[in-house]
Amino acid sequence: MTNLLLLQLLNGLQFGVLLFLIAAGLTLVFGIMDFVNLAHGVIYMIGAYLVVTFAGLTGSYGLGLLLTLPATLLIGLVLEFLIFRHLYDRSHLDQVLATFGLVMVITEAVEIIWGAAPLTVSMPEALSGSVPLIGPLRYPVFRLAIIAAGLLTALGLWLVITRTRIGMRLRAGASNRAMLSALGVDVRRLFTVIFAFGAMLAGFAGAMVAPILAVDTGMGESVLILAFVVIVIGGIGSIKGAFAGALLVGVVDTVGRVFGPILLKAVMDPSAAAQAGRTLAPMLVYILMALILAIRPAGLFGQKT
Amino acid sequence: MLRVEGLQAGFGESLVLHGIDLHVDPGEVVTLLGRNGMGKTTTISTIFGLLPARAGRVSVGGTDLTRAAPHRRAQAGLGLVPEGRQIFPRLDVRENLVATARPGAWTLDRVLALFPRLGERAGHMGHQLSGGEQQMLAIGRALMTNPRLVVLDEATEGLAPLIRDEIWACLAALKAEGEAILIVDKNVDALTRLADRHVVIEKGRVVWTGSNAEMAASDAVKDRYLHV
Amino acid sequence: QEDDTLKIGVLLTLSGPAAVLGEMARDGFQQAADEIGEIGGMKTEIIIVDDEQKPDIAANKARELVERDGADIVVGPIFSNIAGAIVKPVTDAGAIVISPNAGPSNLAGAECNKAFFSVSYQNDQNHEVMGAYAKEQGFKNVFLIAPNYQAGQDSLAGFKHSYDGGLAGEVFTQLGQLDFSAELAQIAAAQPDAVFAFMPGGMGVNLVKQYRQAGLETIPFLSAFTVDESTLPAQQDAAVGFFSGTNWTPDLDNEANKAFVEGFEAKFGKVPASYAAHGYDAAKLIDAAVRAAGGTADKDALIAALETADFPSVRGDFAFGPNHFPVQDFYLAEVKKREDGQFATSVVKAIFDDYADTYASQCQMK
Amino acid sequence: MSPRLRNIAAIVIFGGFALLPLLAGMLGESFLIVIATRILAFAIAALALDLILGYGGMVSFGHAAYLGIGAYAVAILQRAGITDLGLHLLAAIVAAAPFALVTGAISLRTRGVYFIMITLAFAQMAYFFFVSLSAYGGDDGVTLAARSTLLGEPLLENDRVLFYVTLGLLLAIYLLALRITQSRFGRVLTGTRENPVRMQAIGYSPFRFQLTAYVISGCLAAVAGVMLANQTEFVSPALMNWHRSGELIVMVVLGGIGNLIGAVGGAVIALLLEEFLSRFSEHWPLFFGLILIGVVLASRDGVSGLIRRIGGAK
Amino acid sequence: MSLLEVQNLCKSYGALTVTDDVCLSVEEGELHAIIGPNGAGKTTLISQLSGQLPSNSGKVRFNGADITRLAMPQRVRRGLSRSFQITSILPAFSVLENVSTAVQAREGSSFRFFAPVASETALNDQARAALARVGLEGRAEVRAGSLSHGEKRQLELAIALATNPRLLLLDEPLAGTSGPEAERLIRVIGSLKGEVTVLLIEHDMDAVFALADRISVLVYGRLIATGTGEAIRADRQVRSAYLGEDA
Ligand SMILES: Nc1ncnc2c1ncn2[C@@H]1O[C@H](COP(=O)(O)OP(=O)(O)OP(=O)(O)O)[C@@H](O)[C@H]1O
Ligand SMILES: Nc1ncnc2c1ncn2[C@@H]1O[C@H](COP(=O)(O)OP(=O)(O)OP(=O)(O)O)[C@@H](O)[C@H]1O
Ligand SMILES: [Mg+2]
Ligand SMILES: [Mg+2]
Repeated sequence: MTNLLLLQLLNGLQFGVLLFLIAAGLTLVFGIMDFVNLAHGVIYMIGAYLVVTFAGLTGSYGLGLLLTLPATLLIGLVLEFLIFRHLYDRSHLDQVLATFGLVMVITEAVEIIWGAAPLTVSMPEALSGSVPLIGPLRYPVFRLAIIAAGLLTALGLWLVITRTRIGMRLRAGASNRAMLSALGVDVRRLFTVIFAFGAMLAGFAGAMVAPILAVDTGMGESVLILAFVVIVIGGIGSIKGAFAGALLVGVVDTVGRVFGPILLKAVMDPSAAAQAGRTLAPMLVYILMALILAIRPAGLFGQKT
Repeated sequence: MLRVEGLQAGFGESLVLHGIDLHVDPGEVVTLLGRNGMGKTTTISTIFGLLPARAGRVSVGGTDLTRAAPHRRAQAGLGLVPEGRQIFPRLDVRENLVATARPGAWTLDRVLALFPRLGERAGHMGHQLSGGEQQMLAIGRALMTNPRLVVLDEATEGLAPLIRDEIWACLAALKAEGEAILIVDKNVDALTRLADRHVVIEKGRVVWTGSNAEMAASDAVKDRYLHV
Repeated sequence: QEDDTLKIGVLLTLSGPAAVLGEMARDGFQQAADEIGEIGGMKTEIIIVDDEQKPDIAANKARELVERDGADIVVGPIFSNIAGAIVKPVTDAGAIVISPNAGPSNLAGAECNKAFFSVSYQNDQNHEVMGAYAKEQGFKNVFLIAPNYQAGQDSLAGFKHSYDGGLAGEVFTQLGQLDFSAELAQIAAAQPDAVFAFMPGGMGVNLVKQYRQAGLETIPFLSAFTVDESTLPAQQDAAVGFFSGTNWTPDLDNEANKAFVEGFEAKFGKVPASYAAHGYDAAKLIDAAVRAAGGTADKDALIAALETADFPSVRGDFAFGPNHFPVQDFYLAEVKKREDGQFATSVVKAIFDDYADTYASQCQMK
Repeated sequence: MSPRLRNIAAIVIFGGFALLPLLAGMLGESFLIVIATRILAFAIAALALDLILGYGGMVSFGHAAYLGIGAYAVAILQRAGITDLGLHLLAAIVAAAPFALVTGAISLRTRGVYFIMITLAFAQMAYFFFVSLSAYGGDDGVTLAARSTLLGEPLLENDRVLFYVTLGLLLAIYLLALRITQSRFGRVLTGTRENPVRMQAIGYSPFRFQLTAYVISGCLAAVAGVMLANQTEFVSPALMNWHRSGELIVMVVLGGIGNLIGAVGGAVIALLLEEFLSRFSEHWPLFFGLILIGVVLASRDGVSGLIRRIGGAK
Repeated sequence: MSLLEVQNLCKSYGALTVTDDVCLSVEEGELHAIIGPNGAGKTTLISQLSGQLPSNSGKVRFNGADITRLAMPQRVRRGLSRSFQITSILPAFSVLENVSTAVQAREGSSFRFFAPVASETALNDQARAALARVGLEGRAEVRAGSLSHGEKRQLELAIALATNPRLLLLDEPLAGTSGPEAERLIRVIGSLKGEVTVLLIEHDMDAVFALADRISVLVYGRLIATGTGEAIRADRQVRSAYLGEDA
């Protein structure tokens, strides 16, 4: 039982890191540049599709990943140039409308290009086994790699945002673009670069999860809401918050759906507990978010401005 | 240094500036005077490219920048202390100062020496500062871009008398170092001590311009346009 | 409405992640239609519509097909909840529904409808196949897993209907869940004799890949709608050796099936799934029935002709029960890698012979 | 939008709808009425959303929940043998109000994107509740035995009657909402959107006003749910999927926020586009998306903004 | 009994104590000024008095009643209003609507859903009167967000006046106004004497000495002196902390 709990905690951690990987780019663009980008999810999806294609062409997942990064960066640049740059000083709702449209366009385009059937890419040999943990329980190596990638991304982002001048300028530009440019910063270029970088992060996340998840046209959308939940729980604009939020969601979701019914059984009869558990399980994440926001209206690490 | 010719600008349908001409020579201190709502801030916004010019020309050091992006103008040597402070609320005090700094005589240490109060608040977020502290921060931030011409729009608003005196002293020192200054302020007395020339605008037009001496001599000007 | 034209509306999910199922059914139907030419010897007009997998939109599109476009027959849908939304408006308006996949229990039982035919199965049947297989193997503790929605609950009920051994666990996951590591850890801890999963679409791809990555492949994986030709291109090697309960596989040995599978693979470059087989059968069924009814789209005559189901099904034996659901054989199938490198399900053995669903007795056809 | 332009737009839209059955009759396209009824029902929901979104600055990403509550009110009452439309509407409102009151009271502790997400959370809870409601088909939903009755008669079975009843409701709700936004209450609501601290500093407690508006909006959206259930004759949780909530926001923003008639127009345009494009191409979302992007890039205020610009008015 | 009595009021942010054990009383009818260096805690004090910020400890009594726990709107309804140092208006409303919204707040129920408010002449007349008082009558129909900075400052005062307070807390009302406008506002504030009690924060010393009956000096969160203008001007501590020697 404790073994299982430990393992589930590890699973929760891993799922949380996975969510963070996806939410990282979103925090960057939304939390810090103050731009609501619903298309983040589809760029993540493109990353997954591209790695499938590139891995197929090169015969190696690693090479595929290396090609996917610049490709999604490029896609980010193009989208920024064509659409996003015209929307930075618009209301959030305008951004929602435009990026909602973009989601439709990209999803449909992906379906036209790659077809509707889910695709797959096999993971690199070296990372495909599993390591023994405790008792009969084992843990897949690739998931350890995801945890590592997520932690590195978190650390890197946190350093960039809080410790570099680029990070400062970004945060400054989010609240007052005009002032920042009047002080001599080329805000447009800054935003372009960061936006493309955010797209690359999304693409990276997509490429990283492609070996363990189905690559299909629904993958971006299902993850987008979760990613938003994560950054809202953590507090918008805080990398630390996004990280904490992701882990919290990962653990609560994973551990809660396994141990929740067990706990419920302690307080009600088994069939009612099973029913209640089934009803509550999908709500868990939302209940968590509602609770946190009810108590801390600006998320865990958010600041009220 | 800065030359503005026939500048027109406005918001939406309404034209606020109807052709402003002014210039600031290197090392010169020029004031922009006028009552509330006459277009001083609008003039400054247009000089910085934050508002598009509908007609006229803005040039810095001989280069025409009328159509240039704001950051190009700042890089050409303009530094802004905007009306209403506009510090970056989500950056702390130190970050506010260094985020846009450019190398030169003004360093973080020098600004903190000028405003010790900021040093005491160095780790605080911009939005946590008191009104006056924000004002100091806005001035310090502009200085740290090491401009050749500082433009101050009501930079002493909300400052305690002691600090205000320090600012005047500091501006005098800047002037002595050969820095050019364009300034909007309501303390006409202090301005007359500092400035070389004055430009008075009314309803978006320059209605009077003259040297400090001419201004001092002409009570009529003060009376008519400034009610001092 | 001109009487010499047969209008067939095809209402399937053609967008979103589940589009692959709709496309399969559409392609199968289209293939048969192309082979036949004039269906039932009548001038044929086929109108293909996307239901977006949204019941209310589907209801509108269905009415549009019948009331505006004058469809005599609507072939569709894929999903049961959409069947719930469209059957009443379509049949009220005087047209016939032929489902290439959805077979909800209410339409098989209490709410059976003269103008509704299922050419596929009743939803529970594939699960019952696996239950029966588990029982036959003498499994003592099976771990059940399905998404938490109506079809998921029905599937586990279906499995338990024919399985009477113990359960190592029964888990309902979230609809659209991505990561199954928590459930896989439970399975690893429980060490069951076998796992039974109902995990359609992308969820199934995730489960199967992660199942193998977690090193659980030594535990037999029984399933329905989880490993089939719509998901295998994504699951590939991960699914090889996994079992599935089904009424059809591409290698079913009969003439009609051979012709269908070869034709399909040649035309679309992929292995057909059962949705395609049902779509194909639907067209053949309509063709035979219209001919039998004497080349008219007259509703009553057509229903009578449909009931006889006198057409060469890719499943060999095929007949309708009194509730207009098929009576057919069911098989245990296993995923294999074919010699040409494609992945497909393959019959291991028959489990049920001429099997009718359990709801038929509740049907009082009016 | 200037009052004059708004009135013109309202007359064009409502007049157009009123004449639609005539036109449909002439074209022999009686099916148009069915589509139009659906559009009208969504327009009611969009209007309800605009009341709090455009005027109160409260972006609810959970309004589909109220559609669902309204629709399920019909399904549940019908099964209990109550078929009257009036009672269905009443039940929808009575059910929506406490849900809005409780979730609104909690949600209003937050602002901005946090508000968006917490309303989504509550809507998702409602969604999953109905998904697990096996008695009403769970995820599969239920088919209605018949449409609601009016004055004890099955008048709504006639598509035209249903259409005109829905149109009447929309018009009534539009006029009601218009009055609300121009009233004392509306002014406080709008003021709070602009600057809540300032409103408190002149003596208002914004919370009560925002919550009242939120409840009103929820109830109106539930009315839309009742009409939608009648139009489709089918009720399922899919109606309250977060996608729907998003589509409602899209309708409002597309039409232009904060002028009510924009929301109605947005619903009309979005649904017509979908209807038209999907007939013209299987890849219609591609074109739909491009049009949305185009509108945003061309105008700051959705289609209202475009019209204003073309009309040259202020 | 004083109109406002402040007892041992404290506010701190973490380790930073911003107002420290402040005791102060304001008499009915007087114009009481608070001066002090930047960051002394003046705005914070006003926010505590108006109920915008909760206090860590201490008491506020207004008109005999303890209002320490009341929220801002309730205090306003009892007659305690404030203006903001950093302009706070309703930018999308017209200037007139800004002020008449404030009139509406004290005029009774705002839960009226049907009657169009724009045509309530009683509200508009009172609003126009307040605008006329600060000299903005000519700008009544302009969108408040498009006023110049100085004009917004005038509007800020008009809104506060329109709530018809017994005690008005003014946070740097003159900041940003110049020349004739400033003179006018000084006159307006002076004319309030006898009508409304005023607690004024201002860095414009000419105005403070011209207007105030009594002056309190706040330095680093502590009140170091209270007295008449002359006494304060003479106070050595005040001169070195705030005024400078040549004041
Ligand atoms: N954003 C805006 N939109 C529309 N009109 C504006 C806007 N900002 C300023 N104005 C108008 O432009 C005119 C000039 O304003 P400006 O801010 O330049 O005046 P100013 O001289 O700086 O006054 P002050 O001393 O009060 O700061 C004013 O009439 C004002 O109403
Ligand atoms: N939210 C906060 N968090 C931390 N410190 C704060 C916060 N708000 C204010 N402070 C600090 O409290 C001190 C007092 O601020 P306050 O605004 O009351 O000063 P003030 O006396 O009004 O100054 P000024 O004359 O410059 O307006 C300042 O040093 C400020 O940095
Ligand atoms: Mg100005
Ligand atoms: Mg202050």
